[in-house]
Amino acid sequence: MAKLPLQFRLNGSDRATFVDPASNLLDTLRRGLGDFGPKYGCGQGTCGVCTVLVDGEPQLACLTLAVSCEGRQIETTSGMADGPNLHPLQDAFMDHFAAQCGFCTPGMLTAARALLAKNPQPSREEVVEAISGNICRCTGYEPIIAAILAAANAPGARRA
Amino acid sequence: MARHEGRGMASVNYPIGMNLGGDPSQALIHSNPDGKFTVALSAIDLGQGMKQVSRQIAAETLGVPIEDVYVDTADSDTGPHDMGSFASRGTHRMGNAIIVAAREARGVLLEAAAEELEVNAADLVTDGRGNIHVRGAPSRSITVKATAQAAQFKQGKTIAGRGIFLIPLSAVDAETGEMNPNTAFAHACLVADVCVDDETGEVEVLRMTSAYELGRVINPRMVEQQLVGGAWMGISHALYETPEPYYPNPEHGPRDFNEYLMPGPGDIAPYHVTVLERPAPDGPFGGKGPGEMCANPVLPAIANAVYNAVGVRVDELPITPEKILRGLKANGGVKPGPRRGGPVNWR
Amino acid sequence: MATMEMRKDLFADERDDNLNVIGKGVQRQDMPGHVTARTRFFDDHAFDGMLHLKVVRSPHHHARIRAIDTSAAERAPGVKRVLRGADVPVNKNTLLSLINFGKDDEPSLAVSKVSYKGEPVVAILADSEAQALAACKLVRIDYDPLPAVFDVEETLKPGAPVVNETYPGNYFEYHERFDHQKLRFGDVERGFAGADIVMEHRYQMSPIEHAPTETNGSIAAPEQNGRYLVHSCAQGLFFALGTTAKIVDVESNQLHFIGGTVGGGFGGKVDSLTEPLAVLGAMLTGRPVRFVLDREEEMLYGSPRGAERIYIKDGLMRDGRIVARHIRSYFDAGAYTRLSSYAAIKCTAHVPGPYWIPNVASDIYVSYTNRCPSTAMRGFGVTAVDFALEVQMDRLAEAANMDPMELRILNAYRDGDMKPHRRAAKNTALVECVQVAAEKANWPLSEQAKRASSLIGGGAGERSQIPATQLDARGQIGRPDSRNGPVTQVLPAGTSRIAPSKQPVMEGARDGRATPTQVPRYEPQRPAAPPPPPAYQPAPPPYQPASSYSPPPAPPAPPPPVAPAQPQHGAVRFSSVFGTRRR
Amino acid sequence: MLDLRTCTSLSEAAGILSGDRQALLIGGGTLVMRDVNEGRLTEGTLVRVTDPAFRQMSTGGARIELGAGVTMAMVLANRELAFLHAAARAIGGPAVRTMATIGGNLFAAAPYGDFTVALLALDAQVVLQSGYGSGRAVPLEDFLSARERGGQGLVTAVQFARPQNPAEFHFRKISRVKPKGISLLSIATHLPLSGGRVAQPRVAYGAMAPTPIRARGVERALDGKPLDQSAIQAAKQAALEGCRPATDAIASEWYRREILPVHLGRLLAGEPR
Repeated sequence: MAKLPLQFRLNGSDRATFVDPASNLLDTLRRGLGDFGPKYGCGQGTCGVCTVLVDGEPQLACLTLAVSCEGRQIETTSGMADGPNLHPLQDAFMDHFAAQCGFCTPGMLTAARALLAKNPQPSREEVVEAISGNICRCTGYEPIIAAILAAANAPGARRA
Repeated sequence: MARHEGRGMASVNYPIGMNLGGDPSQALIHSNPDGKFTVALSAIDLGQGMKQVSRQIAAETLGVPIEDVYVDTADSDTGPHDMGSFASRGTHRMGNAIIVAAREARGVLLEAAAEELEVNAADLVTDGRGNIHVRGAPSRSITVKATAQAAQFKQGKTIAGRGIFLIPLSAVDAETGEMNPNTAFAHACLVADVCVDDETGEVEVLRMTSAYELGRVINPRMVEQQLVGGAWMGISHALYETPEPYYPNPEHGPRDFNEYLMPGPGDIAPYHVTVLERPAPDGPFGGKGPGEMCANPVLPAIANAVYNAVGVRVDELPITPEKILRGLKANGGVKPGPRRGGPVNWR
Repeated sequence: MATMEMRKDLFADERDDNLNVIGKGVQRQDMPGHVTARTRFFDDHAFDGMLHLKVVRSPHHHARIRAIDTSAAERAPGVKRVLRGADVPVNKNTLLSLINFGKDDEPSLAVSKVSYKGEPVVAILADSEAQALAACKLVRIDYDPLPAVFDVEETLKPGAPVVNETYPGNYFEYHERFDHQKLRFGDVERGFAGADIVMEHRYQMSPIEHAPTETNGSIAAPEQNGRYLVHSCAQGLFFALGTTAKIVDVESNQLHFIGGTVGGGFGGKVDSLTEPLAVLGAMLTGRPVRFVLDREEEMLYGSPRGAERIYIKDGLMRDGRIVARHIRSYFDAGAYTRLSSYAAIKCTAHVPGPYWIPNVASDIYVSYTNRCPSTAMRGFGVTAVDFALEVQMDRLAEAANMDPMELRILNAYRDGDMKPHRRAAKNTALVECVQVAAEKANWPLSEQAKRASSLIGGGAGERSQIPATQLDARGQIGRPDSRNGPVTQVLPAGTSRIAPSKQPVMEGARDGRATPTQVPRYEPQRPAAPPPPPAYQPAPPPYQPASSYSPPPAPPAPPPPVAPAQPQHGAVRFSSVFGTRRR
Repeated sequence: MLDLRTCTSLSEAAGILSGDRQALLIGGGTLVMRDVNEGRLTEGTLVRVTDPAFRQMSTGGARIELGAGVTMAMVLANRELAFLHAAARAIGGPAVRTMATIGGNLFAAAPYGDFTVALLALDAQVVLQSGYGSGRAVPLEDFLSARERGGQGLVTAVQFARPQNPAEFHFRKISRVKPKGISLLSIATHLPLSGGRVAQPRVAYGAMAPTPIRARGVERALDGKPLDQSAIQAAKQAALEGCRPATDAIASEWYRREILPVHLGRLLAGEPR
């Protein structure tokens, strides 16, 4: 089966690659383009560790047909910091010790980023809803929720 | 519909390190010419914080700032042998090995500084901020960086250390079970407040209150991570989880995180932990290891709280709503136990 | 909603809190990598020409393999190699063979029979995951289903299907003598006879999956000089290296394992589930090989925390004292041993929980059943028995008409108490934990319970003694009829058969001193200038001593006695603890 | 290996699907890509539709039409569909909702398919297109009962009447895990009141049978009655009519049967779950 050409913007840069027709976005990002930020956790859409933003909306890269991303804007945690300056969510995750093994962290940050972009002052309930598709097996979620609530009050939190 | 509150408790201890010993850990530490230290290990960080625990123990023992220590783990070409991260052995076993290695490196460091300052090494102390000075005379000092440079380029000394920690393997007696199992134990007591729906059998954990004795706390933020995350796992084990929902019938196993039940971020119970520190005589700075035990008291405390709430004993984990509902039907309804105490003393 | 406080006042005289960075909530070394997604896990490595390995698993719980036909799979697009059991150099292993514990009983790829649903039979290596998955469907395996057994007690009965031919009785063999591990301390039967109340209950824990967000996996790649690089998620790097070296039959220095950064483990990454086949694949193809379990495999075949069935029989006095406890427990190992044999020992050492009881016995079995082999998990050997013990304690409190907290304090072990495995307790703190939890939960305690201490009353009188103990020869290997045998011998009070543990070995320090707590001291007088902030300044820690207690002034604690120098330099050798190892 | 066809028109897609038994429509990907990732789907053609009509929403009038490619997130962003927000929010987490489509939900096996339960209680019609012909509307209930047989053509849209009083429409999903868990069961009720009495009620369940089903016994028990204690009691009595719940990893058949009347009663009485 011939591979298909694919171009999109990844974290602000134009990228191009070739994919198998049924390839998912996760494999394309990780093994095609070398962005190891999104993780493989299930391939089923049940864990959220591959969450990325597609045109600003959260999507699960493992269930996203790669070719459906032609011409679109993909953002991952790898591109979240502005040079050496961390995103307020990244700062808040550090301050609140909101990561242990760190495997769910990229997906959590992306889910939180999608929330704050639309809802800069979320309630606790809204934060809980925003991360409800993301599994964390280490922290019991509490420090993650606290970090997102704290980041919402920090300047620059809406920075996409 | 009726919801019934109940309260239960449990107290436990937990052994630290592989049960019979025989589980060595090694550490190698060396300085670069600028007085920055690398700790080479084969320990594993699964999220429990092995790298940072190792870094703090090394920095404390070396007497240098934490930023001047980097833990490099795990590469079998550079990191010496370690049994691994399990059995609550990381902090205890590896921590001790790091202390031994760091003491050796510190010894060379102080000798090199003594040579530069023309004093006796025994009279030198570190200030933990990158300086070495004569005891009681902070002005007669040299930086760790200058010392390391002198050691490397002038004196020809290796500021390095090696360490192993091993509790020798014990045998077990076949007939009595006599053995030398563990040298350190951590302790805990936990109170769970629950609410049980008598029509659906659903349990809501309202709050939990606990006290943990963990020996010396190496890093309180990381202890909090373990205890809070572990309590969540305890609730999960108590009420939700199993890959064989109808054990020992092996059918209907879950295939994903939708079918494998665990509490979501909307199921979190407020939790208060008090930490006690009774140092372990052979632990690194008295440290034990909170990683494994933090789920254990939650399971029976919740089971006992469910019994206190509605009078149903569920002796088979997990305590599913179905098992409670079947128990209520068998009992002919709710049989609440005595009220225990008042509102908790924390917010 | 989660808060933590430190009670620095308790045991303050046993600690020197004048430390520089120990006890400080400084930022984790790995946190900046985690929040920037720069942390590299085993799968975050790119290799050119990497092959993907998938295994064909048994659809049966128990079946004889009559024939395996891989010809169609070998011809499928992208397939570079198909592995069968015969390709594995040492196709039988048990994890703890590295410490001489137990017999090799588990193949990497099943050859003549499968003993659990999901057991790997054939491995496919292909250019892409999709091609490997497609080729798996082309493998034809002819099975002859066998009767299966799933219950930990049924499997021990005569006539049960043999799950694991290495252990034909369906139990792990202890000391080449018994079908279980014994603990005997005092005389439980006399204890029960003298008790006011005797009660026995059955408890059970179903299996539990570790469910780390990162599934098990590894990447193996040919390195220079005939070596193989392995990116591994193992919880024990050298454990995985040693296991792999044995199975693929290479010297350990031909393997270069890199790991140490793992996306959650909880015990589920000690089994070396993927490394041996990944390395074998790399050896046979000369290409990098990636073998990662998918989530369904991880959930169903990634080895769970094993189930346990526990019977506890207690003798209780009306005043709340427990005078005898007997525990009979069955670990569900699944089809192969893995680490269950060790859990039973750990469980035996844990009996009877953190309490002093004058008469204690336990019989801990490891049963083989036709399910996925179980392994270690957070609290291994203890979690289930703690559940059983503490629910039983709740029942005892009710039977004695006593508050559950008071019952715990009354029976709690204290410094100096003799444990059933015949070692004295030290450094205990159960009483204080109960007191503090009760206070914070506003659970009233009697004045007597509030005054209790782990430092007081332990080891008094008989509490420090090894009692006369009844022995038996019940449960001999191959003789289920002997499970109800008589007492064979009474061991006199004070008898000890196992040499006390040697001091820890801490070879390496230049002065040869084994003094772990002798650490550098800091000048008590600190300069006025504040220290420079650490690279990552954490939020102000919320830890304050409880306000209701004013911590006593902290006198500088005297340094602990210096242990004599240990002359051991690598003289320690592993020896067989139990049973034999037949390779 | 799998091939991919991208179709710019619905009729092109419908034509491929009716001409090729190995062709399969991929919508949001939440069902199909999982089968690809796990190796259940290794041969055939994935058909992808980029026709804007597939994602069209007509929500202003009394008759609502939603393209089969409309996502749960699109429903949640539409204020005119507020009465469906509880059902849309019941599907996955935010990332799944960006992807999951109404059309895909019609094919989700129990215990999934909660949005379809809401549509069933709204008496929705499914617009199907076979080959290159024009679409035909069939009742959702008929579509679901024929679902297992397959071959009904391409689902292009769903249609339903807006409830005259959105407050008379309720959806509730019962999960073990909060806020996102799969269904123990779900219930949707549309109970129009006329002169203080329930008139032509529609009640539907999820996870109480292999597909979402209507609760005809409950509908009969409530029809023409004031929504009072005795009607609710009668509804609970009739709650299990037609139910064939499965035992699965979440709950046993016994448990689902036990709690369905409880949760139905609570919903009807306006009590929290």
